[in-house]
Amino acid sequence: MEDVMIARYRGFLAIGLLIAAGVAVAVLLAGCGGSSAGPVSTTFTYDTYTNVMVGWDPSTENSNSIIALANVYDTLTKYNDETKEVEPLLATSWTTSPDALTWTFQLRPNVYFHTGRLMTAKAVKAAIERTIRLNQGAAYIWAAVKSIDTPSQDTVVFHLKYPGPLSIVASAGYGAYIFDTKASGSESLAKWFEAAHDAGTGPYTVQTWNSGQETELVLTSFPKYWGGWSGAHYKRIVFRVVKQDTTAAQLVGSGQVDFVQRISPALFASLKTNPQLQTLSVPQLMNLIAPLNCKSGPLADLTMRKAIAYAIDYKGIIAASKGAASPSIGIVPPGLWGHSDTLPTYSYDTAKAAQLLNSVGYGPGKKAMNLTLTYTQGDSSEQLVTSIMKSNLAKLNVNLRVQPLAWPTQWAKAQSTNLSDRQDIFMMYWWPDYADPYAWLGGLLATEKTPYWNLSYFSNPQFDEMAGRLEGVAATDMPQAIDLCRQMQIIAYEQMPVMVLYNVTGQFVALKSVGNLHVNPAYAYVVFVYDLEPLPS
Amino acid sequence: MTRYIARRIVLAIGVVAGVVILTFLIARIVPGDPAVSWAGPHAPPSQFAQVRRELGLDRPMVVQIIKYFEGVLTGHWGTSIHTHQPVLSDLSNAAPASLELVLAALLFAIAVGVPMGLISAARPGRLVDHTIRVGSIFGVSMPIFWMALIFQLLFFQKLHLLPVTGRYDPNVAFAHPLHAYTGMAVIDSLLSGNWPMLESSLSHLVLPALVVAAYPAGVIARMVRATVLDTLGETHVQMVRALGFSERTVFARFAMKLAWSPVAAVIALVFAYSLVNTFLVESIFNWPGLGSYAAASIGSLDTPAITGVTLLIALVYVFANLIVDVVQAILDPRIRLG
Amino acid sequence: MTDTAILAPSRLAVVRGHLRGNPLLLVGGIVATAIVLIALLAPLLAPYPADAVSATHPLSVLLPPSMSHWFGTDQVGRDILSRVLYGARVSPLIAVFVILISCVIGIPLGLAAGYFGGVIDEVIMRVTDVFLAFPALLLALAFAAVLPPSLTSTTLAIAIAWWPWYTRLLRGQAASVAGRPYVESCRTLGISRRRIIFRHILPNAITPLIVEISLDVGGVILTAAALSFLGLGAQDPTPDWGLMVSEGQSYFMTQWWLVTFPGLAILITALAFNLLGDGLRDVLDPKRVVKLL
Amino acid sequence: MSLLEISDLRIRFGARPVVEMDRLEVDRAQVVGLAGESGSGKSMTTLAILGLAGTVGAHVEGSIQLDGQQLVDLPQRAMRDIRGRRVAIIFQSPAMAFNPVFRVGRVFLQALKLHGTQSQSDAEERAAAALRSVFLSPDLLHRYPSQLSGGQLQRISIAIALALRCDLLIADEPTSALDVTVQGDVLELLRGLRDQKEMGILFISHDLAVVAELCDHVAIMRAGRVVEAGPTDRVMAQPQDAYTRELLAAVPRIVVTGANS
Repeated sequence: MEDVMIARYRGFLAIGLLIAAGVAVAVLLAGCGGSSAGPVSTTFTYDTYTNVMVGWDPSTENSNSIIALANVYDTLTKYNDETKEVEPLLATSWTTSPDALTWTFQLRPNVYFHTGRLMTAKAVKAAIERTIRLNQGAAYIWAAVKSIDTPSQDTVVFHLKYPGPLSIVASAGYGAYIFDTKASGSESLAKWFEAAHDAGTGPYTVQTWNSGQETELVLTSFPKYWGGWSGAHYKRIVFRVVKQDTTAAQLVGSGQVDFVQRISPALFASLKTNPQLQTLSVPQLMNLIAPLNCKSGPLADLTMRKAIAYAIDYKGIIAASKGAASPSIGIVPPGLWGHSDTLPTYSYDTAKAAQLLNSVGYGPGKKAMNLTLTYTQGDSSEQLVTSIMKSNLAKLNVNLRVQPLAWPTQWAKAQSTNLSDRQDIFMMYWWPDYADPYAWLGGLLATEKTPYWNLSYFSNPQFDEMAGRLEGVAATDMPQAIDLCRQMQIIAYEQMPVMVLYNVTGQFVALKSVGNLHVNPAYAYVVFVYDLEPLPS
Repeated sequence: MTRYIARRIVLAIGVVAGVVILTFLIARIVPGDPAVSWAGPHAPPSQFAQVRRELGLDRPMVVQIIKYFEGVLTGHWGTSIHTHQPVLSDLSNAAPASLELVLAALLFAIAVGVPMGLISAARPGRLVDHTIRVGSIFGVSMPIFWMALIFQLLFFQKLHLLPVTGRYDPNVAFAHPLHAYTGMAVIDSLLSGNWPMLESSLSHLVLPALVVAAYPAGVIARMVRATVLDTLGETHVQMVRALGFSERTVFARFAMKLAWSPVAAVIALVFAYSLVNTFLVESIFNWPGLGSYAAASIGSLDTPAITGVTLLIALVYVFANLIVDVVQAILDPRIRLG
Repeated sequence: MTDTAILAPSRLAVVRGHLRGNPLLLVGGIVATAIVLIALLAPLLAPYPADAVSATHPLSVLLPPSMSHWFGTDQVGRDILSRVLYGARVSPLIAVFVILISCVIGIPLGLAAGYFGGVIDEVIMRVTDVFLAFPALLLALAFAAVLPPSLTSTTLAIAIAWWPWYTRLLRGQAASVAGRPYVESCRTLGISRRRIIFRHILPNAITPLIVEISLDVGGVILTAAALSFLGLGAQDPTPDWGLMVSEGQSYFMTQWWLVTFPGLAILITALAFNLLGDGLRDVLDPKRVVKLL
Repeated sequence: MSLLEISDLRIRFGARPVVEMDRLEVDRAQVVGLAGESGSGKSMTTLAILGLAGTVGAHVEGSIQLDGQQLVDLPQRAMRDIRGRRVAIIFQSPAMAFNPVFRVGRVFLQALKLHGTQSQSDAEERAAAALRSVFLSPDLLHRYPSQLSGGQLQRISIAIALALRCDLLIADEPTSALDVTVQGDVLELLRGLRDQKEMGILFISHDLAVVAELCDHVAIMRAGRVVEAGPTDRVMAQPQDAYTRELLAAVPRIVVTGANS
């Protein structure tokens, strides 16, 4: 009977097999095709893991978008992470009054905006004033500015309400871009920017933008760039969005992208041996912190906070992070003024942690304690740290309830007006808007009536007073400012409002053919492509 | 038949209304204040009250539902938090890529599932039948996100055979720009005779399509087997056999018309299921479709985007069901004349 | 044609006949039983039981498979074999709870719709239609996405997508039985509704219900794994297979063992229960068509 | 020589035997009843006669002779000429016996053409004539099965057998799905086929009352075996086998009169 059945279906089988064969041939044909590689490349392909452009407005943009915008816009000054000094960019020099209340910047002559207009003092003033007026994103960096004068075409004078390090502020990665405020003519400038236009003075200008596509953004050289185009430079920048870092590793391994922004430590280690690639480990001005709830719950008790601080296996976390993390001393990361290697610090000491816990009736053999920790859902590094923390604390009869939450939820929970809704331990990354320790000592720890970034809810009048003085002192007397930083960090050590788990090390992979590769930690993940030199591969 | 179809359409409209309400409710389950999500992570608290007013969150639930309906009907599906674009335009940008992937997967699935089902039905209970049945159950038991990873490991890392990221090589796209007629790279490159792009897009399509095909191939093989066995056992098929028609005639002329109907129906429904399965696969292959969009939305708790994708696929599913019902009504005289 | 009678059949022979004609049922049953046994005996079988709970070993992370760690270690140094074995307690348990919740919601609604008919039937079934208008995975995903990720959320989210199947099944059974003359006569004889439902309607529905449940286990396990993979389900350190694949994802190119073994566990479990369900369907309810998961 | 001679017929599914029939004969112009409860192997026997047992996965051994021609193991090609031309069948459920998506005329006319009718118009004429002789309007050919009653469909089945001029008609429970009044009409038609067309009819039924009314000879089947056979009035009046007696007892009242008129 089989013969009958087969005969019955022969026609249909034939059709099915034909389709199958056709598909198979297509697969083979397609599989055989390789990709082509060129000689000296003039295109720099930057691989990122998330959408490049969130917003286009240089006044308000405050996200990962600066990896593109920093190549399109210039700031007045630029922070050099090697010398830890601020260097000229659009401003060639600057002076400050002894009281640090008046700052005078000399502008670079013959600088043109991508719109064709000349950059003048009035244009600079207009740009910064717009940023201040819109008061979004990182606009608060200009909070000290009272007024701006333009005594001549290439001189800008800032008058401040209180002393501040304006030359550093002017180098900020966010909110400090100089742009042509007349770019849109009679149209609304905000709308004009939104349509993927740019009005910067930087080396590159927008060519195409395809939101949501893998090849999201293409920048091309601006011919009238003030730096000129003699010498070897990349003429085009392509931003490619690749969500999986394993895929990114494959792309850079096969030479299809020049630079990978983020990659897992394991992949980074595996690519180190590839002769076609260079790997770069750059300590970032960023650390992974865990603000402890000083206001409510068990951790309102200082003894508990200290016990927790002793309970964590920092070295283990760093070992498991496989090179993406380095130990931290103090709360200010290395690479910034105010950081010190001689500050007191907590280390993994189970006995001490147990003893502290026992002294308040918890810990091994006593009452069990429950703590809640929130971290940002989807962040595998944070997840890894929480796994180890949970395991460390379990040994001390402390049950850590780990809640991964999407950022808006995590943040809203921390700001909840109902104190019992708040977490005991928060986890997030922290980095400055400009190269300055104030972000940690002021932004993170100064008293806030309603919590915004102070998610340990820490409040200490002495500390607040010091934080209020810090910026002024920094602008006038650096050694004294460094000492102030030290004192504040000792208070933070004693009061333990924030656990610093580690300092983040950026692990970047690039093709060997990318010359002069440097990633400036003051500008998170920005590659200043103009400064690179394309080499033959 | 008109009455039957009309009833189907009325029911479908009712279901759609229910679907809209359900997605509205899903959006409201989010713990915490929706205004916080809408305003974005960097918004100062002062903005929340304003956002709440703008979104009508301060009004009664019924008003909100009506507003939501109005938005859905007029094409205002909200603004995505993670892309800052209107959700509907995000969806229409992403849909062609997913459509291309799912259609290719269904093609694979039909090419494999139909012959397998027929062979299986030809020798019920024999070794070949058991083998194919295990194979088809394998297909529906496959965690496809895992299969995607394993395929990448095998075909790219170990065999260096096929590309694993994106829809085509951007370098090829620079050299041979593609005109977007349909937004589906393979079809567009065919239409415009852009052979380098055709090669590039086909080779990028193969692996993700194979992975997405696993489930529908299994379902189709099982369905074909079941339907063919069912149909061939029917009395009316025995009747025509008893009248002396050859097996080929019996099958092609008399049984086919009945057997294809359920198979076609299952293919239409599996289409919507495969769209959902892309959620698990697209982001692994960096395929810029609805699945990647959904996965990114889920990661950032982008409620308008999550509800948008959910609504879109539910609508596709309801629509596919309706089409199947109507087509069957037209083809089947029992309904047509009843 | 319905006359496929047997000469002097014995009950045992029937069972043996089914198994011989259906080796897949046998294989599925054996593997499924083995998985249940593994779940029960995990503490005895796992070489490092603590690794499935809260232990971490930061100094022995990402070790390849060896004699001391057959499946290697993960990103925080835990023994993957131990976690995979303990994983047999997670996904199947989710499946049990999902099906339990679905039955608790779905069966009474289905019985009510089928038995009473009319407006009650119409309302219940239209609501059911709305839920069935989503592919199950989509609805579960949407709910899980907006709930805080946890095992409870996963279970609830999947159950929300699953109960309508049971309502629909029971409604069909109840409606067909409720229309039969003997039930009509029961009613006229004044026998209580409860008795009619429990004595006449439910027993008839048991067989299709068993088939439905056995077919669903595999589907629920896959759905739960998918949610965990997207980070919406169980959380570390729960030894959930989907979560393990998800966590191992960024290592799989260099440390393949992190995703391979938990993924295989999902595949084998889903396969075993689907084979079992398919086989039971063949034996108990051969007219049933293929169901989409 | 009888029209149909079955001897030592063995049908099995795999190793499981379902029919073991030692002897059964049907002559021209004779109605032979094959009775027994459902599941006793009657329908498998009919499929075996048509050479269709394989379609449900059964295996056939032994001898089935039609006019002396051995049908068991006859190649399918030759068997196809037997089916429809020599042997026709009427199924139990008329609603199931016609493909719901085709008009009934389609099967009818195509069958006629398959078995030698040259032109469409010839076929239509023959079909119309056959329909008229079962007291149906030829217009019914253009209807779908769902538009016809069970009795009408059963008569169409008979009309097909008639138009094809078959020698042997297998009627597999042709009346059990019909109303009592319609039953009578169909039985009358079958009698007509026997008496006027001299067809041999194998009448399968579980209903002894109907068998007694129509059949000349009867064979009682149980669990795949023929337990008793003989002229209908003899079997009805003096059943030899215990099972036959049991069956007869289950029939409310048997009107033996006119069984062999």
